[in-house]
Amino acid sequence: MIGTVVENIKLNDKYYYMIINNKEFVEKAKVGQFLMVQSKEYDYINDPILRRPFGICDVDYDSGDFSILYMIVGKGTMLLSTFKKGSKIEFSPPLGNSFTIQSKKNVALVGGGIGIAPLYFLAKTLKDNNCKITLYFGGQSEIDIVFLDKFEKVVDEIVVTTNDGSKGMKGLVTDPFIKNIDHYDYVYTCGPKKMLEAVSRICIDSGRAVEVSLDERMACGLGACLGCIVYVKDDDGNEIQKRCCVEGPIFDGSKVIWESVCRG
Amino acid sequence: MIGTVVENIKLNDKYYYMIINNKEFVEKAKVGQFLMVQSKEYDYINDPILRRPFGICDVDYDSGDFSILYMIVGKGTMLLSTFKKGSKIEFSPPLGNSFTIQSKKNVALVGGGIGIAPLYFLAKTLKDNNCKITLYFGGQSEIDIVFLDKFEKVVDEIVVTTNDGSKGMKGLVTDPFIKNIDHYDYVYTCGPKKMLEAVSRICIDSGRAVEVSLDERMACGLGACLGCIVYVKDDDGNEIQKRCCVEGPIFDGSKVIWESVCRG
Amino acid sequence: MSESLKINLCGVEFKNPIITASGTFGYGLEYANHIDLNKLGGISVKGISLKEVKGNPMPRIMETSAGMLNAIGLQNVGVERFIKEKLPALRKYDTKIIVNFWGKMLEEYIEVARVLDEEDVDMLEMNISCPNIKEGGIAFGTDPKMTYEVVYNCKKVMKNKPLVVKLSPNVTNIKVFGKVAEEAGADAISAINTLLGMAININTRKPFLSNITGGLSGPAIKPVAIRMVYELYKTIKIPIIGIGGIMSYRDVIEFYLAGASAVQVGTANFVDPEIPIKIIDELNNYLKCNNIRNISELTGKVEI
Amino acid sequence: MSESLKINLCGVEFKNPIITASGTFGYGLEYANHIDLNKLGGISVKGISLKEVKGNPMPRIMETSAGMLNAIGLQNVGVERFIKEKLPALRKYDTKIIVNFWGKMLEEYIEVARVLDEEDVDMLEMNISCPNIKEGGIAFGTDPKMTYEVVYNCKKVMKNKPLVVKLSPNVTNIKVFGKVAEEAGADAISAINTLLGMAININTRKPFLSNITGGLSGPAIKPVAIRMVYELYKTIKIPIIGIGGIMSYRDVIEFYLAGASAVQVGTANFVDPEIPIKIIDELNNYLKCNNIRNISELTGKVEI
Ligand SMILES: Cc1cc2nc3c(=O)[nH]c(=O)nc-3n(C[C@H](O)[C@H](O)[C@H](O)COP(=O)(O)OP(=O)(O)OC[C@H]3O[C@@H](n4cnc5c(N)ncnc54)[C@H](O)[C@@H]3O)c2cc1C
Ligand SMILES: Cc1cc2nc3c(=O)[nH]c(=O)nc-3n(C[C@H](O)[C@H](O)[C@H](O)COP(=O)(O)OP(=O)(O)OC[C@H]3O[C@@H](n4cnc5c(N)ncnc54)[C@H](O)[C@@H]3O)c2cc1C
Ligand SMILES: Cc1cc2nc3c(=O)[nH]c(=O)nc-3n(C[C@H](O)[C@H](O)[C@H](O)COP(=O)(O)O)c2cc1C
Ligand SMILES: Cc1cc2nc3c(=O)[nH]c(=O)nc-3n(C[C@H](O)[C@H](O)[C@H](O)COP(=O)(O)O)c2cc1C
Ligand code: FES
Ligand code: FES
Repeated sequence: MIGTVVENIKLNDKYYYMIINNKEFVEKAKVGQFLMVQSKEYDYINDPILRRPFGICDVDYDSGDFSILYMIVGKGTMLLSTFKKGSKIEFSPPLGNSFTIQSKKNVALVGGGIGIAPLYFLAKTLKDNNCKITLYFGGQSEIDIVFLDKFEKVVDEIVVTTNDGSKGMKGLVTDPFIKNIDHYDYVYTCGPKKMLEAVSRICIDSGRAVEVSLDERMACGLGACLGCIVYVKDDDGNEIQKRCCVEGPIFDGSKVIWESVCRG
Repeated sequence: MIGTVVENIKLNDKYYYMIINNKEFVEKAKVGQFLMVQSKEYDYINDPILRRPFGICDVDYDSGDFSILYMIVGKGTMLLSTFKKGSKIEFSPPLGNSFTIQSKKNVALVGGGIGIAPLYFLAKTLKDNNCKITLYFGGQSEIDIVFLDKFEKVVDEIVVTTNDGSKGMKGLVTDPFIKNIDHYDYVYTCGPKKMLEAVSRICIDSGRAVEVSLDERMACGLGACLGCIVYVKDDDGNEIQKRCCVEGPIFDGSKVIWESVCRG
Repeated sequence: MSESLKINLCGVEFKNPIITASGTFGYGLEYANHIDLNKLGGISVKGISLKEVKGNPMPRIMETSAGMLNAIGLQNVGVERFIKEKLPALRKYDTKIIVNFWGKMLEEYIEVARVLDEEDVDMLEMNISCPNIKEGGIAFGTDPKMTYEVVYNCKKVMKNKPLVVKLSPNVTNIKVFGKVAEEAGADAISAINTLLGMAININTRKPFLSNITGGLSGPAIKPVAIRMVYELYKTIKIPIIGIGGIMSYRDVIEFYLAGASAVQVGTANFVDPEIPIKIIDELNNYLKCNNIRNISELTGKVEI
Repeated sequence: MSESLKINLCGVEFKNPIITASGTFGYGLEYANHIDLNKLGGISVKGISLKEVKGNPMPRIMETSAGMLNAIGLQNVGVERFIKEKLPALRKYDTKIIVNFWGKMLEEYIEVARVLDEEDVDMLEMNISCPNIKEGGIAFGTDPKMTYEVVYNCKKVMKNKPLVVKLSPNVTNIKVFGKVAEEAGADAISAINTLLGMAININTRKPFLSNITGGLSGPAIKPVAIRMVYELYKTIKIPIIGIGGIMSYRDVIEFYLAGASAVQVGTANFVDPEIPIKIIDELNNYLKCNNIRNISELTGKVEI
C-alpha cells in the first residue's frame, strides 16, 4: 500500500510520531495489529532492504489517517525520521492478530518504553467499550515517557515509573503494578521482553488473564519466511511454534515460553 | 568537504542544476576541474556507495557558491535530484588538471549534451581573458539544449544543433563546426566520445589545438584505484597510460587513443 | 497473457519465467491474500524433507547491507503433510509448482524424490546446500562426488517429473558442480543458493543468528550469482534458472544475458510482495519496446 | 596517540590497527594531500610484481548494490620502481608499510619476496588470488598444495620481515587454506580478498568490465568476510587481519569479535578518504566509553 505522510513529528531525540493517510488501511486495521513499513523513499536503493514492523498506534476512521509511534534504533528508523510531510510512503496492509477487547471491565495496560505504541489504539477501543483503564507506563528515563497527554484523555488513571526516577516513581513499572493487581480483570502489555515476562508471571500468580504483544525480527510479515517464530504451550502443555507475524503479535502471556523469545 | 545546497533546480525532465556553497572549495577550483559528490544524504546507508564525478559548471568567488549541471542517468543522479535547499552535501575538493586558458584568441567551444557543463566555467574565464568565443552546442533533441540563456551572456556566438532538428539546425554539431574551423585558434570540447573524437580529428586535420574533457568511470578520483585509465600517445608517439582523474580529465585531443576510451 | 514471456523448461510450459524462490514464499498460500498467484510463472515452495523439521532456534534472520542473513534451519511440515495440507490448495492456482526438497542423508533425498514424483507437482528442485549428517556434515553441494551420487540416485527413482538441481555458491568452482549434476541426469540447474555469512551484534557480542552463520541473499550477492550463471552457461547444456538478488526486470534481463532460461525471485518478496508481478509487467513492456518476440532469445546473449 | 589502539602484529608495533587495504590506497602518496597519513596504523600498497604490469583494458570498475566490482588487472610499477620511486617518499610518513605482492609464477613470488625482504618496509603481504600462468591459470589461492608451495618457498628466502598471506574467499573451505598457510610458515593471515563477480550492462549487452569478471568488495561482502575470519580464528593460531566492507568503527569491532587482530579498510577509502581516520577516532572513543584497555582484548570475543 502507499500512503501520504500527514505529519512526522519529533517528540524528542529518541521518539517520533508519524501520521499517514490511507483510507483502505484504516478500514482494515484492527487493534493490536502491526504493519511493515518501507523506510527508504526510493525503490532503486537497496540499503536498507527489508521493511520494518511497527504497531498501529492510532487510527482515525473519518480522515483515513493512522499513526505509528517509533523509537530511533538503527538505519531504518533514522531514515523514517527524515520523511517530510507530503511524502509518499510504502507499507503492508494491517497484519497479524489483534487484542481481545473486553467490555465494562477493570483493565490494566502495562507499557514499557516504545511498547506504549500499540496500547494507545487499544486504550481508545477499550474506552469505547466502557472499560475502566489504568495505564502503567515505565521507562528508563524521562525521555522515554512520551504521549502522556494523549493517554490522559483516554484512560482513567496513569502510573509512571522510570528506572532513574527522573519522571514518576523511581523503579520498575511492575513495582506499582503488582501492588494493585487485584483491581483488574484483564491485563494487556507491550514492551521489553523482561517486562512482559514479569507482568505475565504476576498475572498468572494472581489468576488474571494477560495478553502480550511481542516484537520479533521479521522479514516477510506474512508467515512465509519463518523468521519470527515464538514458542508457546498449547492447551495440552506441549511446546508449539507460532509465527509472531500471523499467529501473533498478540499472545496469551501465560502460554509464552519466555526463554524462546529473543527480541529485547 | 561539506557544503550547503543553495539551489537544486530542475531544468527539465532530464537536467538539474545544483548550486552548493563552500568557500574553501571555490577558492581552490580551477576551470576544467571536477569533483566527486556523495549522492546519498546519510552515511549509514551503503547503496549507492561510490561518489559521482561532476564537472565544475560555475563558481562565484564572492558568495562562495559553485554549481554542477547534471543529467539524470541512474541512482546517484536520481538521488542528487532529491536534495532540498539547505541540505548538507559531501564532496571532494576540486580534482584533476584544468583547461589551458588562451588570451585574446578566437576560440570554439564544442559541447555535446551534458558535456556543456564544464564549458560554462570555461567560457566565463575565456571571456575574462578577452577571447572571442563561439559555442557549438549539439544535442539529441530540444530537451538537451539547456543553459542557453546563461551562455548568451558570455559567448559571442552560439550555434545549436539537434539530431532530430527539434531545436537549432538538424544534424550533428560537427557539421557547422567543420565549416568554420578556420576561424578558430583554439578548440575546447566536452561531450560523448564519438563527438570528441570527431572534433579532435577535425582540429588535427586543420592544425588546430584541441583540448578535450573526458569522462571515465571513477572510484577514488585521486589517482589511487587505477580505474580510470586513458591511453594517450606521448611525445615520441608511444602509447602511455594516464589516470583521467589526476592527469585528466583534460587531454590534448590529438594525443588521445580513442579506441581506449570506454565511456560514451 | 503474453506470448513473449511463455517459456518451456524441461517440457513444462510456464506462462512466464518468474518463479518465486524457495524459502521466501512459504507454501505459496501465505501470499494468496496479498498478490494474485495466478500471475506467477511458478512457485518454488519451502524446502521439503521426509519428516517435519522444526528448524533452528531464534533469532533466525538479520538484515545486512543490501542483503539479509537467514538460518531458518529448513523448517517444513514434511512431505506427507505438504501433500495433504498444502498442495491441494496451492494447485487451485494457475501456476507451476516446483517442490524444493532435501534430506539429511542420501536415502532421505531418494525417498522424498520418489514420493513427490508421483504427486501433482510440475518439477522437483533438489537443494544440495544442506549438510549430510551421515557424512559428518559435509554438504552434498560442496563435494562433486556426493553431488553426483545424490542427483544420480534421485533421478533413478523419478519417472515423471523433471529434476532441477540447485547449486551452492560456496564452492571454489561452480562449473564442476554444474557438470557433475548434468552428467548425473539433472534436467536443469538453479543457481545460486545463499552465500555463507555471519554477523555479530557488537552490543551483546553475540552472533545475530542463533545458528552463528547463515545464508546471505539479496542484491548484495547478485554479482556473484551473475558470474556463476555465466560460468555455468559456458559449461553445461541443460537450462539454468538464475537466482540471486533480483529486484527488478533489469536484473532478470541481466540473468538472461548471462545464460539463464528462467529466474527465481527471493528476498525481493519480503521487500514488497508485488515485486514479482511488477517484474512480469515490466518485462512484457521491455520485450515489446525492444521488439523481442520471446524472452528466451536473450539467454546467454551477453556480448563478450 | 592512544595506548588503547596500539598493537603488536608479528613483532611490528602499530600505533593503531587500521591499515588501508591494498589496491584501494595506491602507493599511499596519492592520499597524502587528502588525509594525514601519519595517523594511519599502516598502509598496504597496491600489489607489486617483479616487472611493471599495465593491467587490464578499460572499463575496470563498476558499482553494485553496497559494493563494487574491479578488474584493475594488478597494474603496478614493478618492484624496482616501487623501491626507487615510491618507497622513499612513503617512508617519510610515520606509519607502517606493508607491501602487497604477487607473481605469475612461483619463481616471481620468490624473487619479489627476496627483494622486498631486504628493503625498508615493515611487512610483506602475499596476494595469492592471482592466476598462475604456468599452471594454466589456477589461482595459487584456490589449491591448497599451491598455497603451501608459494608460502613455504617465499618464507624460505625471507630473513627479516613477517609474511602475511592474504586469502581468497572464492574457495569451498577457507579453513584449509588458513591451516596450510600457517603450516607453510605464514606469520599472519589477511582475509578476505574480493569475491569473484560479474555485472552486465543490459543496454549494450556487454559485461561492465572488459575482463568480464571482477572482484566484489564493499559492505555487500562483509557477512562473508566476518564468517571467514571467524572460521579462521577457530582453526589457526597466527593473527588474522580482517578485511571486507569495513565502513565504520562498528565494523572494526565486529571483525575483532570474530577473531581479527587488525583490520584493513578498502572500498571505504573511495567513499570518503577520511573514513580510516574517523574510524580511529571513534574506536578510541568506543574503547574509552567501554573501559577496554586495549583493542586486542576484543579479538575472538564473540560469545557463542
Ligand atoms: C510486531 C512489531 C511491532 C513493533 N512496533 C513498534 C512500534 O510501534 N514502534 C517502534 O518504535 N518499534 C516497534 N517495533 C520495533 C521496530 O520494528 C524496530 O525498532 C525497527 O525495526 C528498528 O529498525 P532499524 O532499522 O531502525 O534498526 P536496525 O537495528 O538497524 O534494524 C536491523 C533489522 O533488525 C530489525 N529490528 C531491530 N530492532 C527490532 C525490534 N525491536 N523488533 C523487531 N525487529 C527489530 C529491523 O526490522 C531490521 O530488519 C515493533 C516490532 C514488531 C515486530
Ligand atoms: C570528470 C567527469 C566529469 C563529469 N561531469 C559531469 C557533469 O558535469 N554533469 C553530468 O551530468 N555528468 C557528468 N559526468 C558523468 C557523471 O559522473 C555520471 O553521469 C554519473 O556518475 C552517473 O551516476 P548515476 O548513479 O546516476 O548512474 P549509474 O549508471 O547508476 O552509475 C553507476 C556507476 O557508473 C558511473 N557512471 C555512470 N555514468 C558515467 C559517466 N558518464 N561517466 C563516468 N562515470 C559514470 C557512476 O559514477 C557510478 O559509479 C562526469 C564524469 C566524469 C568522469
Ligand atoms: C529466508 C530464506 C529461506 C530460504 N530457504 C530456502 C530453502 O528452503 N531451500 C532453498 O533451496 N533455498 C532457500 N533459500 C534461498 C533462496 O531460495 C535463494 O536461492 C536465495 O535467497 C538467493 O536469492 P535472492 O537473493 O533473490 O533471495 C532461502 C532464502 C531465504 C532468504
Ligand atoms: C580497486 C581495487 C583494487 C584492489 N587491488 C588489490 C591488490 O592489488 N592486491 C590485493 O591483495 N587486494 C586488492 N584489492 C582487494 C582489497 O585489498 C580488499 O581485500 C577488498 O577490497 C575487500 O575489502 P573492502 O570491502 O574493504 O574493499 C583491491 C580492491 C579494490 C576495490
Ligand atoms: S516475518 Fe516471515 S514468517 Fe513472520
Ligand atoms: S578514479 Fe581512481 S585512479 Fe582515477
